[in-house]
Amino acid sequence: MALSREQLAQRVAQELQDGYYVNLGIGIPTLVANYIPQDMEVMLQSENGLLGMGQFPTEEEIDADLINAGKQTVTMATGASIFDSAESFAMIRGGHVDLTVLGAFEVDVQGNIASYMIPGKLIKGMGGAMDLVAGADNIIVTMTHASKHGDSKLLTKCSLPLTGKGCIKKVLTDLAFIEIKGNKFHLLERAPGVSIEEIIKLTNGELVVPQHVPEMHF
Amino acid sequence: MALSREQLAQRVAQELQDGYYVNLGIGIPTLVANYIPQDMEVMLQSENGLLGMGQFPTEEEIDADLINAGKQTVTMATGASIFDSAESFAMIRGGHVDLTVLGAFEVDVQGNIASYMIPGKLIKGMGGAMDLVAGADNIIVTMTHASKHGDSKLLTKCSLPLTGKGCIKKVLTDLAFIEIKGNKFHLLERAPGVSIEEIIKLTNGELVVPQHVPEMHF
Amino acid sequence: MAGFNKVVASYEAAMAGLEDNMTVIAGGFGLCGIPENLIKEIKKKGTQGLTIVSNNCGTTTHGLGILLPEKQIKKMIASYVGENDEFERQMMSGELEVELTPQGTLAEKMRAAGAGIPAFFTATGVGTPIAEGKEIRNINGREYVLEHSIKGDFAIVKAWKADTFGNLVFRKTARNFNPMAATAGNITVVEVEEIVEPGQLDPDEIHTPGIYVDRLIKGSFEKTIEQRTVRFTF
Amino acid sequence: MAGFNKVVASYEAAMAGLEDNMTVIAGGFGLCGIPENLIKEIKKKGTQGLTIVSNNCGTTTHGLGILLPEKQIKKMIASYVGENDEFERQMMSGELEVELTPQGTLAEKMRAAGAGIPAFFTATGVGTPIAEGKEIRNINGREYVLEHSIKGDFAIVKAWKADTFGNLVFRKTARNFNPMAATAGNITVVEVEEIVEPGQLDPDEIHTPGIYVDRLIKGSFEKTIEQRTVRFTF
Repeated sequence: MALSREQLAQRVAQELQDGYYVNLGIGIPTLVANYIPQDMEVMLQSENGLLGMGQFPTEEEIDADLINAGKQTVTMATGASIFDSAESFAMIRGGHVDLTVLGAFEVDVQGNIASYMIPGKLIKGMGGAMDLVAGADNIIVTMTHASKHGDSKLLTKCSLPLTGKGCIKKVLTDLAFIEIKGNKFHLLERAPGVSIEEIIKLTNGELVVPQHVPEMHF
Repeated sequence: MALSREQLAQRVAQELQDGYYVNLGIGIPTLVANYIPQDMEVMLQSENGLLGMGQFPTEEEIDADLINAGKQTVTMATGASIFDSAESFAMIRGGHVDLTVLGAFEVDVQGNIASYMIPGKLIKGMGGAMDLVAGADNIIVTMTHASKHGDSKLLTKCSLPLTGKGCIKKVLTDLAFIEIKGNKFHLLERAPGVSIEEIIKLTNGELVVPQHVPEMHF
Repeated sequence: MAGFNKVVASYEAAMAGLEDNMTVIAGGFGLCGIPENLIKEIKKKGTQGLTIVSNNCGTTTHGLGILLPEKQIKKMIASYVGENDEFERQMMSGELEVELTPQGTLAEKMRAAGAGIPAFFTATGVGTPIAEGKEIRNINGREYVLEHSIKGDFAIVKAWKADTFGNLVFRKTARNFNPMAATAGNITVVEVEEIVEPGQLDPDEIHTPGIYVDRLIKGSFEKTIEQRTVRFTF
Repeated sequence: MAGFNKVVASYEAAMAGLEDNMTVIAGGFGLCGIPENLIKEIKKKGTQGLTIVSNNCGTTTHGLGILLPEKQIKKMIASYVGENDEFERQMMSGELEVELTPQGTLAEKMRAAGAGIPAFFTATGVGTPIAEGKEIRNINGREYVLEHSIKGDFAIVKAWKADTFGNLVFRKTARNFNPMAATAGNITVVEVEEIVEPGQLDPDEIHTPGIYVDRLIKGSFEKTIEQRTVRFTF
């Protein structure tokens, strides 16, 4: 069974470590915040200028001056700090964030990522994504393995305009957890009940499959 | 009579305008603060991170955490702000300071200034002076017209390592107020009782002397 | 004696001198911390052919988006298009020129303009369309792209509190691009929720020193929320 | 679970890992806002061959100057030499390598290192010995010199208050180079006058977010004044 959005978030959360400063992109990455292990402290960086993002506010707590990078109303966690956008991206570009999780349209075997526009169809804009992928050593891309039409999003070469070049090392899809190295995809784990054949079929770039591919645990 | 240090400061103060943000270098320039006209508001920028430098403290007010760029204990004026060194020089380099006053060893007809070292003899370091002369449009250099040995400090070409290239337009010495343009010194004013002949004699670069050279007023 | 009093009497006075084809740098992220009344004043003035530099272009009904219907914006320099259909439509149809710029690079370009740094190298955007036509340089084994600063004829800024000298304090994430924008305008105009007397702000807590501020006005603000998300309490 | 608690138990622990020939970036201006106890710890450790990056080198008896007699400093990157005779002597005699750097360029080099900007253009120093051997470029009709960032193996910082997460607040002009230094160290060590619990500092008033800070220690400080100037009151 393909992972649900919630399961994607849960699996990413297993990559967290105590004391990590983490930037979570819009969409599925945001959900990771719900699965931070109880015995762990993690601080969330929101690139609009907040380190220590808290949970959503109650109706009474809502404050138009306090939003996250997804423009959602949020709160501040204990020990939070506020700063301007230049400082926020100094933090990101300077490599101070321990883990970045973000979505994508496509990823390829060279670690390239495309996520901000589909020419002629859709222009989202890169927001902070180009800075995040250029600034972080430790990035996890989360996305569906293939499009609704069954086209793989894991490619030999990205077809869309790039967000970053050679910067992605880990991809979590609804079917598999994959590492990128040596210009190849390497299958690390598969979603529970998903066959290796299905993953191979939906991966459009060289995929190295080890003898044993464990199922993800939740 | 050559101007005293106090008179130099007084004459510079006549160049101030209401609402000016001003950076005063160490030495004579610092004294300018004592002659700000009563009907005028001027804010002093100290490049170690203070805008709105106040007067010296009383014994009770002395605070080791509050000094100026000359490392002297100071106070803050009403409406002062504190910032870090990067912000301070962003302000300076970005051209936000209205007037900069600083000392020099030599100035030449091209507007070059030398002020931070005498090879083999003295190394003061440039401190913030290179940033100040590169960042300000409006600079007044104050210095004695000639050395104790009678050697002119106003030259055809600076002999010492430069602090800045082509950036000085106004020089106030103990003998004269001089403008630099078109690769020439232009005599604007002379110190009370100082003859034009004496100024010419002690100026070692082309000096344009208009028919009437007014005496400075205090 | 005006001294350092930056307070102006009206929004007309605040935006006086804004002319067609000028460049305006605006603070704000989404609709958070936007100089909403200064934007309304630009709409009212009907200034045309503007180049606007701002992280996003508001929504179709709020913020900079209100300048779209009358085509007051010729060119938009922004990092994000999403959630504004009219912006996306004008961009796709070519009616509006858009220079997409990574968010961090945009913030740094504004800061650089204010700080007298004409250009800087960054890894952001290397190998992407953003770097096309720009200088790429290998420094210590990594590729970087050269980006230039962006200065505005005007900068429009929203702060929380100010003293009359223009010393500014921002509140929570409404700070965002505002401090950089404040440094990058030839004329910097700031609207705030409260103006106090000089000396009432702690010098250590001032986010933007008044030296960057030319005009100051007290406004009242809608503060529209784009994504009202709440948690359920039991 | 250590989480974000950055507090270490001793100055030995604070400077653990400092080795010969490393680069150390230090906050402070004159003797104001210097990490005086961290410097004393370096003296005590006897670490040799250091490259120190700091606006000045203290005095002969205080601050970084105390590392001079035992020749612990191999190279000094600073803007100012004045008021430290031993520093000037070692520099003139060639015993100590000194890279004089304009104060604003020095601050910007530290900031750039922390901000992932490997190099930037500045007008400061064009046409002077500082620019020799460096790239000069004409941008929009003016000449600029390309300057590179400076990163430290360690950064040593003095702040006023911190919470245990390493969020820092500085006091008055003791701020100076400290916030930039804090961002530029592979290991950033901060000493403060007071440590409070997370949540006790206003998030809007934090000068340096804890993400930059690796180790934190509470010290007591001499705060030597170099130029005690007072006004006479009648």
